[in-house]
Amino acid sequence: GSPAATGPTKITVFAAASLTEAFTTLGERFEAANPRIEVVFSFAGSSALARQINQGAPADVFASAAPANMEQVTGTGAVTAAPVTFARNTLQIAVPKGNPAGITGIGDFGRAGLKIALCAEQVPCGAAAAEVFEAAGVTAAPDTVEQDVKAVLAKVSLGEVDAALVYRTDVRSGKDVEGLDFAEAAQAVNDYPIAPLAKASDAATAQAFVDHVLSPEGREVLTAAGFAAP
Amino acid sequence: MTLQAELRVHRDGFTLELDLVVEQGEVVALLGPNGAGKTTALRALAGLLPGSRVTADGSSWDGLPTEKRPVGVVFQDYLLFATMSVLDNVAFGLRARGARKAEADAAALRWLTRVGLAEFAKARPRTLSGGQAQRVALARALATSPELLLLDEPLAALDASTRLRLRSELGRHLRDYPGHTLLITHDPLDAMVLADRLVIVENGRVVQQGTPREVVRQPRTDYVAHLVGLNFYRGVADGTEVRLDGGGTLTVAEPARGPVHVVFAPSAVSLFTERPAGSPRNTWRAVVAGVEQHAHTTRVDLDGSPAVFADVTTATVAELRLRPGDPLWVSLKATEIHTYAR
Amino acid sequence: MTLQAELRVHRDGFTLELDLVVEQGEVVALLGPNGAGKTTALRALAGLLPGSRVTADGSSWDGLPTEKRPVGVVFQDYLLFATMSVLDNVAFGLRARGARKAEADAAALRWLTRVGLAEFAKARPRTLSGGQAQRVALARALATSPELLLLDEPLAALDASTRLRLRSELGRHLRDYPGHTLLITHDPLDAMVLADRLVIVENGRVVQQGTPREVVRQPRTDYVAHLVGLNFYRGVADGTEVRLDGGGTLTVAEPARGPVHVVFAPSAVSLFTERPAGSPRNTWRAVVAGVEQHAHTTRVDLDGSPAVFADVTTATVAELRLRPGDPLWVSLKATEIHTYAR
Amino acid sequence: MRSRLPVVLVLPAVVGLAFLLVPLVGLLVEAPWGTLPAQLLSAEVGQALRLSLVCASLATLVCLVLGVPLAWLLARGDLPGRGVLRALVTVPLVLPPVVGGVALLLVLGRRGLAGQYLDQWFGISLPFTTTGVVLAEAFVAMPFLVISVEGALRAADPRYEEAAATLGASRWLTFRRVTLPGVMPGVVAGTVLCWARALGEFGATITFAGNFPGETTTMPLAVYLALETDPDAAIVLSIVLLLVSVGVLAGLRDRWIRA
Amino acid sequence: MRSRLPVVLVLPAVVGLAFLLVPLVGLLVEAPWGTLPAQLLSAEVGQALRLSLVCASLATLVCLVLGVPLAWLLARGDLPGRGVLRALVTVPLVLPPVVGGVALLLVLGRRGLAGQYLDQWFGISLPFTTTGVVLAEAFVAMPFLVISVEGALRAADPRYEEAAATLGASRWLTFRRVTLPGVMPGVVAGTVLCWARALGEFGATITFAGNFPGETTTMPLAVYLALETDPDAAIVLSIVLLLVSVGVLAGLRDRWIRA
Ligand SMILES: Nc1ncnc2c1ncn2[C@@H]1O[C@H](COP(=O)(O)OP(=O)(O)OP(=O)(O)O)[C@@H](O)[C@H]1O
Ligand SMILES: Nc1ncnc2c1ncn2[C@@H]1O[C@H](COP(=O)(O)OP(=O)(O)OP(=O)(O)O)[C@@H](O)[C@H]1O
Ligand SMILES: [Mg+2]
Ligand SMILES: [Mg+2]
Repeated sequence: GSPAATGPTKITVFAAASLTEAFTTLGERFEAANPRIEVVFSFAGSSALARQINQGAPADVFASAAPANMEQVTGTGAVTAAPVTFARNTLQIAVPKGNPAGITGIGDFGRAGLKIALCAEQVPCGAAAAEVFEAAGVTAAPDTVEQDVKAVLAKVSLGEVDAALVYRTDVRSGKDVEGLDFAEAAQAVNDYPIAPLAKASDAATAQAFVDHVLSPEGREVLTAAGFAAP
Repeated sequence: MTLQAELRVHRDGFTLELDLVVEQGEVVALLGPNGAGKTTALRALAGLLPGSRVTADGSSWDGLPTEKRPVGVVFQDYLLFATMSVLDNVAFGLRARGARKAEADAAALRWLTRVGLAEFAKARPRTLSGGQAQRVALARALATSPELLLLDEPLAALDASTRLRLRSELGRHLRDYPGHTLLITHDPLDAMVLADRLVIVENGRVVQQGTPREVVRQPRTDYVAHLVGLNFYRGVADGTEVRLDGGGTLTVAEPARGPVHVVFAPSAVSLFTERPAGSPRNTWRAVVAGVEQHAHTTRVDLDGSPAVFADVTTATVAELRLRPGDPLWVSLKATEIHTYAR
Repeated sequence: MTLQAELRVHRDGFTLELDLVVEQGEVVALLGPNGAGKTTALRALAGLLPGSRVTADGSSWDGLPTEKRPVGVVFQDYLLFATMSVLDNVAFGLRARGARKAEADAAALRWLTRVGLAEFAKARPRTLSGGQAQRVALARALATSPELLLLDEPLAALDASTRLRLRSELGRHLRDYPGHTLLITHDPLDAMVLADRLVIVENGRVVQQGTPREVVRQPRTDYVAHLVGLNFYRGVADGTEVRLDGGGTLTVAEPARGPVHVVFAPSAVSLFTERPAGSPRNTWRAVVAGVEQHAHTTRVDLDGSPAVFADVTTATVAELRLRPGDPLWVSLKATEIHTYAR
Repeated sequence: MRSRLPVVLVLPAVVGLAFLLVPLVGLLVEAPWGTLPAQLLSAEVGQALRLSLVCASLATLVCLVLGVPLAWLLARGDLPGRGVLRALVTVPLVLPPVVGGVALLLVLGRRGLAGQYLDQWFGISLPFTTTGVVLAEAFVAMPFLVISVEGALRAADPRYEEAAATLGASRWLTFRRVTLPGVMPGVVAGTVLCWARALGEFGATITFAGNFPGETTTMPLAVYLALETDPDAAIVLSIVLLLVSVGVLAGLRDRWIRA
Repeated sequence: MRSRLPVVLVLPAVVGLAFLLVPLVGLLVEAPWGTLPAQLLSAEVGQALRLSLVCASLATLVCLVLGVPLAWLLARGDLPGRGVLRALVTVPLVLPPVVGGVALLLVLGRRGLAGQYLDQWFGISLPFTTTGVVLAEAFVAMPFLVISVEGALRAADPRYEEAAATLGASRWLTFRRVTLPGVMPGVVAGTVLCWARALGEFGATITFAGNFPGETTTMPLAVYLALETDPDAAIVLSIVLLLVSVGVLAGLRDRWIRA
């Protein structure tokens, strides 16, 4: 049967794929603290999750990687409480291990002859990158504008590109990737909103999980995964 | 119960217009040159080609799809199912008509035994020789005891002695068989032995029909004359003289008048190196065009006016030392010549 | 140039062990019952089955794959290429051997004309009748003028008159043909007319070979006797008396001693309703087992000691009113019987 | 006793084989083999693998039951507009799988055209269940089966079906005993394509069935998640999937073919 | 003059057809048709569509040239370990396309096993180019062609090839003039599958070739990006892709089949 049908002690959390690691840990801790509650996650792209919720997916909590996707859900009145931002993510320059092209800052993204990967502007990290470039006054010359961060990151770790702009949390999980901070990153901060959903089978438990994420313990786990506090 | 068929098939370059009547229990042999439309007629009867009308005892088959028609077919190229064993091939028709497996298998095995292939029951059709495959096809068609048996050259691939045996076996079977049988064959002997009536088709149309004896005695086309092995001419008779259309004149015993067919057996022809004296009324010069050694006689093909085939004994050949190009005298008794109106 | 072959094929339940020699220009006919291994032998010669050895004029073909062997094959089921036109089928071998398209097409058209199918040049093989397809297969094999022609029942599907015409056409072609020809057939006439030598195979092994005349006169197995249409027995001779293995005794003209074969023609047998008086030395009682009407004679199958086939004229049949079960007297002149050592 | 294989055929064949296999070798070389045993023994991987195999096999079964008759209808039925129907059948091939998943949601989702009635009347909800995975995989994979089998049917000689009809066999019996056995190699090929495609299916599955471990998380979804956290693990997971599928196919196909 | 179609076959066939087509109807119903003309006329969509068609067709060509000989080798060549080879050929089917893209990068990328030499010696770099798109699509789509064609070859009667050999035809000539024409329906089926799969290919393309408008942005990539911000536009784009592919297939297949 569907997760919702198995009983009131089970809640289903729809969470952005980038939260996989942090939320898995959080879920375990929440279950440890509440032995009669079972947390079930469905990780996928935020836009896919928003669409599924709008199609009646049995979700109790939605944690999105971008406010826009949360708005798609709140827009249809599927949310009980107002969404709360529980984490933030900032961009970092990702370079292959050892930084073979000698990237030093955001200015290098305009350099001819370098292979550059960015996210497409349609996805949050691409939108953020655009803001950063505008703030820095750099005209970036990407060779590819990818549909998600992981695709960008794969190209960095394989050395296909010399530099890319991705989220800090992604750099941490990447293999053979180094991250370079840059000042303009602060200009484009990505908010992660969370909200319990109206159709939740057990509104109290859903709210309890949201509270757990927002608790100091939750913040600690998120920080460990590279997220900034809101 | 009479089966009546009006077979009509139109293809570019070929039209079949064939009306057939087959009485209950009758075996009709369909003969004709290659491409005459025999197989096409068979397919039309089986309902595999549209546009023909068949009625059996007053009830029409026209609306019936092939599988509802009570037919059994031996196809010219057998069409055995490669993915089934020989036994399953033969049992297939019975199973399709509702027999239980054990029954169908037992009946199929009986049929395989009748065609001498019981030991191949488990074999795949691909591993059979040509003649073995044809016998399986025959067993498969006969096993369902259909109302209309359609046999397309069912003995063509058989060796001489199996053919002899199977022909008489088939003859016995067909004699007691209540259904209708249409037999396509190129072998006059098969037709003669098995059929009650011969229907000869050329170019999609019937050119002659009748009992085997009638057809043998009075062929009406070159094809039929060849088939029954007679010298055959068209001519115009005036008393005992017949002027042949192709040149030459023959004297016959029975007077006739007007356009006639003329036939005589090759064995009635005698050959001489010198002009023979004596009784034969017909004597003319000819040149050897070819010599063929048959089992017990030799066939000599002669150019002349008229051209003629002669069957002579091997002794005669040795004596005359026949070679293509040799000039000879041909002689033929008037009483050996048979004429009949065109 | 002599072609020598040691054909060896082993399958479960069937073994072929056939040694063949075909002289340059010679036509060898391979005859035998269904499943004797004729097609298998042909496939082995063509290199389609492994394990056999073929040498032509001292040079071995063993390492040669099929396409390097100078062979031309008419397959028992034709195997025309369905996706090519008839002309392209015939031209294929020439093209494969390097001829230019225009040349190959012209030669192919010549061959199609020879087999009487020029008008079908553009047709697809699927739209041909059985006999037409077989003629295309023949044209396709002959067109490449191979060193070794392998013909697997090349005339089986032809109508009587096309067969006659094509047989003599083929005979003319083969007479002047410098290569070797192996002809598989079930028709004794084809073998007689076309072949210089007959090789008879039963069960994968040669049982008899010789010129057509030798084989016709001295068959050595039931199959061969059937093939040439003779009554055939085994017996032990003691002077002019031969005691037959199957029962009965015959008196012959030429004295012999020891185990012999005995043959005589069905036409040498006379039938009487009463015991005949007079010269024939052999007279015995028999019962009619079957009657078959042939074109110009009637064949009577008689049970007795010995059992015998008789060919009688239609007049005799009418007079004797033969029916299965009727008792008769059989008589046979001693001079008509031929014996030879086993 | 055929001649040596011709270079014109063998050369491109070998290049083709290399093109397909060398990247896999690349994966194998780069894979962190040390973590393989741990991955193989982990409960989640086992679960995902089992789920993948079960769902792909069920989806293949659905495709066989529905797709083989459909192929037959397209190849043999005398339908008007067959050409367009045939082209329409290929559509799920071209549809980006995620959009396919969206389409399934639009129809079978709880608020979908048909799904709302399934929910209201029977209380059946297909999305986000294992059944949903099977449906999503079947939707994406069925065209592969249909088109291969249809191709095989077209190449088959219809005269054997005619022969079966003269023996009194209905179309269904003919299909079952004559047609289908005759095109078995084509059906096997189609089934292999279908199963492999279902096994690798990701986009439609995650969209229509979500990503619930133990219930809808098949191997490709697990790979996707692993890519988020540990790219090496993703490669190892892919290799596990490959090995299992190669094993299954190498084992099964030869048995099928021989039978 | 065959009987009525049997229910046992027609019923599942119709269910199958509905299963494949109803979701598309769902898409069509939900699509914001008003925006279709604007989308159709937009330069980017035109560009992506053209690129998709060109790349998919080129990839199909590559697959035909390499894949048909490979299928022949697998079906007819007397190779040791054919069973395993055959199973290996199916592997790119099972591989999640993103991982397939990674595998291609590992081999043909700038630092890849082979790619580094291409780069150093010839200055050729495949990723982020249109050629890269073609390669990625060919890698993913080729197994479909190979397996369908192999299935067709196995079902074909080898005696016609023997007949060709007796006429002196080399294996190559036999293949070209006898074998291949005989399995044409199977090749057409395989080509359709291959082309459709290439046209819909997303994961391997974006991973190996990236996404740059006019150069590597094919329709599926455009659809994915649209899904992020404007799902309606994504549906419209998909429909455009569908219509074009249905048009091409309905037009081409009937011509091929007839020929
Ligand atoms: N499928 C077809 N399409 C077009 N023409 C065909 C088709 N089948 C047969 N024909 C033509 O129809 C004519 C009659 O063919 P049919 O097979 O009936 O001859 P047949 O009398 O059986 O000859 P045979 O004794 O050689 O078997 C031939 O000219 C043949 O070429
Ligand atoms: N592919 C095969 N596999 C196994 N056995 C076979 C195969 N082909 C033929 N045989 C068997 O080998 C024997 C000889 O077959 P072959 O085809 O050579 O006979 P044939 O002399 O040509 O007979 P026919 O006159 O009927 O054509 C038969 O018993 C047959 O069943
Ligand atoms: Mg015919
Ligand atoms: Mg044979």
